[in-house]
Amino acid sequence: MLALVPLFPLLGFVINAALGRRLPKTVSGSVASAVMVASFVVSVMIVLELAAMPADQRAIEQTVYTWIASGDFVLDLTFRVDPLAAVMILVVTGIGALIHIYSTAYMHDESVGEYARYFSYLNLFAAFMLVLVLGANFLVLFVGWEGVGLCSYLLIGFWFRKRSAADAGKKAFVVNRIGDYAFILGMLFLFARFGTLDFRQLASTVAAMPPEEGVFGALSIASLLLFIGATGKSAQIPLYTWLPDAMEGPTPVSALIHAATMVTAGVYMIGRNAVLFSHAPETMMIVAVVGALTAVMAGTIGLVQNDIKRVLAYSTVSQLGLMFLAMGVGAFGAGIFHLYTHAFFKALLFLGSGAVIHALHGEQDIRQMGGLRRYLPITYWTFLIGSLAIAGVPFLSGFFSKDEILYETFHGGHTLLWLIAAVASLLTAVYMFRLVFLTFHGDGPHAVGVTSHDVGATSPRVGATPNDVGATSHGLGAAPHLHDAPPAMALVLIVLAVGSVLAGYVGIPHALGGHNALATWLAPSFVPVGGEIAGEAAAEETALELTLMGVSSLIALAGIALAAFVWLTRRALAAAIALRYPTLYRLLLNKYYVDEIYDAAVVRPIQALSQEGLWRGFDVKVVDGAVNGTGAIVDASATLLRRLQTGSVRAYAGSLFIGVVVILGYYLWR
Amino acid sequence: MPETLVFYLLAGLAIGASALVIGQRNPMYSVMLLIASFGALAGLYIQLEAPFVAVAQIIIYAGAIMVLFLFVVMLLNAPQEDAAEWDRLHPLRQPGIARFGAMLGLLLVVQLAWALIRAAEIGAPVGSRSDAAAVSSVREVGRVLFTDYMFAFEATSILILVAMVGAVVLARREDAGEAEGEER
Amino acid sequence: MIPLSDYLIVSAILFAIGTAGVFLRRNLITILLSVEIMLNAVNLTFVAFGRYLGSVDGQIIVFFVMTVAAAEAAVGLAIVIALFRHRESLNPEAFTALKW
Amino acid sequence: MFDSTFDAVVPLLCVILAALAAMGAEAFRARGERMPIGGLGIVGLAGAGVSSVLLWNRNAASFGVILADNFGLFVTLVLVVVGVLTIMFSSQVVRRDALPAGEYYALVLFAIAGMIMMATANDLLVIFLALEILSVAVYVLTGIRRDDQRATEAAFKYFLLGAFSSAFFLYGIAFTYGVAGSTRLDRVGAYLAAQSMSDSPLILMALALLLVGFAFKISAVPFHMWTPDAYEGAPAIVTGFMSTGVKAAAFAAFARVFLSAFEPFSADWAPIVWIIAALTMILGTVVGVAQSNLKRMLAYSSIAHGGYLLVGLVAANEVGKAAILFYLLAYAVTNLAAFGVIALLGSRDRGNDELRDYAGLWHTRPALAALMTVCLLSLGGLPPTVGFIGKWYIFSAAVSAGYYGLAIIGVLTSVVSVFFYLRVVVMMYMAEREVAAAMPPRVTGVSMAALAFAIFVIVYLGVMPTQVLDLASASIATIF
Repeated sequence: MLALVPLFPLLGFVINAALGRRLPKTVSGSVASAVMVASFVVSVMIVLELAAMPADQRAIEQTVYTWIASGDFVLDLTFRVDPLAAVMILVVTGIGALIHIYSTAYMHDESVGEYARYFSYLNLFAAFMLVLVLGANFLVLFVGWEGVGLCSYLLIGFWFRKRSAADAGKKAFVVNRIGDYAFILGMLFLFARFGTLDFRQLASTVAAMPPEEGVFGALSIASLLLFIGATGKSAQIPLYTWLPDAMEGPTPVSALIHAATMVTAGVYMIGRNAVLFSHAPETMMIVAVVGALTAVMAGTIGLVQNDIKRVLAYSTVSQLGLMFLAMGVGAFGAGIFHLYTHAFFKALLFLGSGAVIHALHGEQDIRQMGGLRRYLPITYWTFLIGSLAIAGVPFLSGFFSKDEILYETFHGGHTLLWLIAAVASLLTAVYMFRLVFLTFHGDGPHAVGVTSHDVGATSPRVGATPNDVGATSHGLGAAPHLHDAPPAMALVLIVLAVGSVLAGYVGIPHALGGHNALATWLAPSFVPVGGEIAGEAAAEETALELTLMGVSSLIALAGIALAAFVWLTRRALAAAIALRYPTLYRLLLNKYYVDEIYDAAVVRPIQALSQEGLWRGFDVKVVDGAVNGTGAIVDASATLLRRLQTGSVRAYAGSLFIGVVVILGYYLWR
Repeated sequence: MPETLVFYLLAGLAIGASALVIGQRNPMYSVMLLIASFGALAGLYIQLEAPFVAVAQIIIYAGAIMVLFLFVVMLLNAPQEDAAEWDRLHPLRQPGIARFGAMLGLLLVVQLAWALIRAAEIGAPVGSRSDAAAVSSVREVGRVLFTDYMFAFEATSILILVAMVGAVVLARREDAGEAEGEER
Repeated sequence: MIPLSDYLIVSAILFAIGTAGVFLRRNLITILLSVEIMLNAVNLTFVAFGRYLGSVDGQIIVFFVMTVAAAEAAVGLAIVIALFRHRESLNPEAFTALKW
Repeated sequence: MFDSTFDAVVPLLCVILAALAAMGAEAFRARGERMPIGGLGIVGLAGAGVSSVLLWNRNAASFGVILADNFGLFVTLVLVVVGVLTIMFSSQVVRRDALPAGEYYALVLFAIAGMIMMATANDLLVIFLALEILSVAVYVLTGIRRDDQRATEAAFKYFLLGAFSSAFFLYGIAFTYGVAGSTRLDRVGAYLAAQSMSDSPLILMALALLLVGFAFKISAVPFHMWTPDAYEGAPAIVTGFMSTGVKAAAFAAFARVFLSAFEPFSADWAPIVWIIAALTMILGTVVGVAQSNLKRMLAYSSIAHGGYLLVGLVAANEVGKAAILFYLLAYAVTNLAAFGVIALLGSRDRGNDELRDYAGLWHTRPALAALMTVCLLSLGGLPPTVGFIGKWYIFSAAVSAGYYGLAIIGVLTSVVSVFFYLRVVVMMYMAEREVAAAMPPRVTGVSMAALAFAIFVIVYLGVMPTQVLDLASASIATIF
C-alpha cells in the first residue's frame, strides 16, 4: 500500500505526459489534482494504521523488490513509513493536492500543451518527493533527491521564453549539483565505512559507536558531506543564492517546491539520520551555526526587497535556517514541527502573493501596490493570517513551532544562537508586515506597469505619491477591474489559512498544559530501533519555557508594531532611515553583494581569461553570477583544453607519443 | 669476424635506408629506399637463420606491398611536399611538431636501449639462451603454422577479406558509387 | 654470435625512426611508409627473440604481421586516394576541418 | 595443443557466415532490387546469441586460443545486442544516404566478428589480429560516405593513429613473447606469476606498450585525440557502433590481459591506469561542456565513460569486477541508443547534429525527444536508469578498494557531466524551434522498435539490475 502513495502522482504524470496535449485543460488539471487527492487519502489511511500501533514499533515497511543484490551487498527498494515519514507524506500530499487545485485556476491562461506539461512536471515532482520521504535507504532517498531537483529545474524554467527564468533554472541546477556532489560522496563514504545504506541499520551501527567528541572522524566527515548536500537543496549558506532566483517559476511552484516541500528535504534528511548526526557533535555545531546565520542574514535581506515573491523567498531561506538551527542543537522534533507548520503558512503566503500577482496581471513590485485589501478581501485576510502565523503571534501555528526551537536552543545552552534566532524572528515579523502594509494597506494600487528606477537610489519610494503616477497609467483607473481570487484559488487560500491557525495545536508544549503530541509522536524516529526514546524531560522547566514564550511573543508583537509604525503611519521614515544609512541600505538591498562577490571573485576573472570562443550561439550564457562560477571554471578549462584538439593529425600522434614516452619513462626511471 | 661485420653492414644499411626514407620529400625515392631497407632486413633474417622469413620479406614486402605503394604514388602523381618551405627548412630544424617528434624519437631510442642494457645486466632472459638451437626448417614452420596457429591463420583470411572489401568501397570511383546508390 | 641485444637495439632504432617519420613528413604516403618501418622493426624483434628462444613462433608471427601490414596498406592507401580526390593534396595539415 | 572441439568458435562462425552471406547477396543482387540484407545479419547475430547462451558455463575452448568462458560470452552477448541495434538503426540510414548496402552490412558484421574474437581470444597474437579485423572494418565504415569530405578526413585520422598505435601494441606483444616465450595468455600468466618479484625492464616495457595499445582503442587520455574527430566525422550510426562495440571489445581484451596474465604485476600497472583513468574522466567531461555539436559532445562523453570503466579496472575487487561488465552493457545500450536518435534525425545533406537542431524537438517529435531524454539521463547517471546503477557500482567499488581519489574525481565529473546532457534536454523541451529548421524526417518502424527496446533495457536494468549484475559478477570471475 505504501507504494501507492508515490504511484498515484506517477500515474498522473504518465497520463499528462502521454496524452496531455490531446486532453482538454479541465481534464488534465482534474486528473493531476485527483491523483494527488487519492494519494493524500491513502496517506491518511496509512498514518491511521501507523497510529494504531504501539509507539515504539511504529513503522510500516514495504519492500517492493530487491533492487540490487550482489555478493553480500543487498539493497532493497524499500519504502518505510515511520512517524517522521508520516508527517512528511501528509504534508507533501496534503499541501500538494491543494496547490494542484490552486494551479488549475492559476495556470488557466496557458495553452493546452503547456498546461499539460506543467501538470505533468508537477505530478512527477510529487512522485519523486514522496519517494524521497518514503525511501528506507539512502539510495532510494537519492532517487527522489535527484528527481525533485530535476523537476524543480524544469519548473523554474517553465516560462523559458523569459530569459531570466531560463537563467534562474540553470543557476538552481548548477548550485544543486555542487550540493549533490557532496551528498553522493557522503553516501559512498557511509557505504564504504558501514556496508549498508539502510537508515535503520545505519542508525543501529552508529549508535553502538561513541560520539565523536572533539575529534573529526569518519562520522563527522560523512555527516558533514551530507549536510553540504542539504545546504544545496535547502538553500543555506553558502549555497542559498539559487532560491530567490527560483522565484521566476510559476507561483504555485514556488509555493509547493520552493517553500513547502522540496527545500525542506535537507531538514528531513538530517532528521532521518538523527542518530548519525548526533554522533557527530562537530557537524551538529556547524549545522546550528550555519542555520542561525542563514536565518538572520536572509531576514535582513528580506527587509528591503521590493519584489513580493523575493521577500517571501528570503523569508523561506530564513525559516529554513531556523529549522537547521533546531536540527543542529539536537531538537529534531522542533525542527520538523517548524517544517510542518511552515509548510502551511508559507504555502498560504505564496499562494496569496500569487493571487495578488494574478489580479495585477504579473506585477510583483510591492512599491507599485498598496490598498489592495479593498479589492482583494479574501486574499488580504488569508494573507494576514499567514503573516501573523509566520511572525509567531501567540496561538497561531508559527508561534508554537518557533517557540519550541527558541526554547530548545536556549535550553541546550546555546545562548548566543538563541539571541541570533530571536533577532531573526524579530526580523521575520518586521519584513512580513512591511509586506502586508505595503501591499494591502495605504492608498490604492499605484501604477501597475510603471517601473520605477530608484532601486538602490537614495530615496526609494519617497514622494512617489499615488496621484502623479496613477493618473498617467491604468493604476487607479484600472483598480475597479481588480478581481479577487477565483473560487478554486480562494478555496485553497481559506483551507490553508485555517491550517495556518490550527496546525500548531498538535504540538502544544507542556508549559501551556498541552502534551506536545507531535514531539512524542516523532521521538521514535530519532533513535535507533529499540533504543530508548527520550522522555519529555522539559516538564520541570515550565517557568523558563513560559518566560521564553513571553519573550518571543513580545518580539513578534514588537516586530509588527515596528512595521506598522514605519510603513503604516510614517512611510517617509523608512526612506529617511535608508537615507541616513545609505551604505547599510544598499548592502541589504543588494543582498550583501554575495552574487556580485561570487561574480567578481570567480566568474569575471575566468571570463576575462576566456573571453573569446566560449558559449557562442544562443544557449551560451550559463554563467550567471554567483556559484555558477563553478560552471565558468569548467568552462574556461574546457576552452583551453579543446584548443589542444587542433585538428592536425600529427599533433594527435604527438600526444600519443608523449603518452608512450612518459609511461616508459615512468617504468624505467621511477 | 665476418659474421659481426656482415651484421653491422646490414644493420647500418637498414637504419641508414630507413632514415633516408623519412628524410625524403619525394615519396618515390622514399619507397625505393624502403625497399632497400627491407632487403637489408631480409639479410638480417638470414643471419638469424630464418630463411623462410627472409624470402617472404622480399616477396611480400618488397615485392607486393611496396609495389602497391609505388602504384598509388604514380596514380596520384604524388605532389612533392611544399618545395619552398622545404628549401628553407631542414627537417630537424622544422618548427614545432616535427622537431618535437624527432626529439621524442630520440628519447624513445634512449629508453629502449636503457631497458635492454639493464635487462642484460640483471640477467633477464635477453641473450641468456644464446646457444639455443635455431629452428630453420620450412617443414617445421609449416607444421606449427597449421597446428598451433591454425586459428590465427584462418583469422588472417578474414582480415584480408575485410581489407579487400574496404579498399574497394573506399577507392571505387565516385560516379559509379553514386549511380548505384541512387537506384536503391 | 651476435648478442641478442644488438638485434634488439637495431630494431629499437628502426622503430624510433618510424615514429619520428610520422612527425617529420608532411606527405601522407611517406607517413604510411613510416608506419611500415615500425612494423618491420617489430618483425626483427620477433625473429631475433625467436632465434634466441629456440622457438619457431617468432618466425610465424612475422607472417601474420606481414598480412596485417598488407591489409593496413591496402585500406590506408584507399583512404589516401579518397582524401586526394577531395582536396588534391597529400599534406596532412590540409585536413583539419574536424577540430576542437 | 590442438583442441578438437569447435564449440567455442560457433558464435564467431555465425557472424562470419552472415557477413559472407551479405556479401554474396550483394553480388547476386540485380540492379535496383531490394534485398533484406540487414535481416541476414540479424539472423546471424541471433545465431551467435543463441549459441553463446548454449555455451554458457561450459568453458569451451577451441584451437587453444579461443576461450568461450562466461566472461567472453557475456561480452559476446553485449556485442550481439550492439550489432542487432546497429543493424536495425542502419536500415533507414543506408537507404537515406544511399550507402552500398551489401558492403555496409558485411563490414558491420565483420567488425562484430572481430570484436567477438577479441573478447574471447586467449592469445595476444589473436587479440592483435582481431583488433586489426575490427579496426580495418571500422576505418572503412567511418569513411563510407566518400562524398563527405569530413567523413573521409575522420577515417584518415582514425586509420593513421590506429595504425600508429597498433605498431606500439605489436611491439608490446614482441616483448611479451621475448620474455615469456609465448603469446598464449595462460602461459604468459604462468611465467609472469613466477617472475612476480622481478623488476625486469623487458616485462615493464611489454606492459607499457600493451597498455598504450589498449588505451588507444578505449580512447583513454592522452591517447584519445582521434576520438572526437573520428566520432564527429563518421556517420552517426557508425559512431554509435564504434563508440560502443569497439570499446566493449577492447575493454574485454584489456581486462582479460591485465586482470589475468598481467595480474601479478598489478602493483606496476595500477598506478598508471589510475592516472589515465583520472585524466580521462576529467578531460572527457570538461571538454564535453564546451561542445555545441551533439556528436562531438557525446564523443567526449564516451571518453569520460571509458574513464569510469578504467576505475572499475583499477579497483578490481569483488564489487569492481561485476561493475566493469555491467557498466559495459549499460554504456553500450545507452550510448548506441543516443547515437541512434541522432542518426534518425539526420538527413542526407545535413547531419542535424548541432545542439540548436534539437531546439523544440519535443514539439515536433515528442516520442524521440522523450526517448533521447531517457538516454541522456542514463548517460548522466541519474536514477532510476541503468547509468545510475552502473556508476554507483563503479564508485562504490573504488571506495571500498580504498581508491578515494578516483571516486571523488569520478563523482565530480559525473556531476558536472549531467550539466551538458541536461543542456540537450533543456534544448528539446524548453527552447523555441528555429523558424528555418527543417522538419525532422519520419522514423521507420524498425528503428523505432530498436529504440524502444534500448529504452526498455535502460529502464529495466535501472529498476531491476540484480539478475544481470549477478550474471556479470559470475562471468568476470572466470578470468581471475
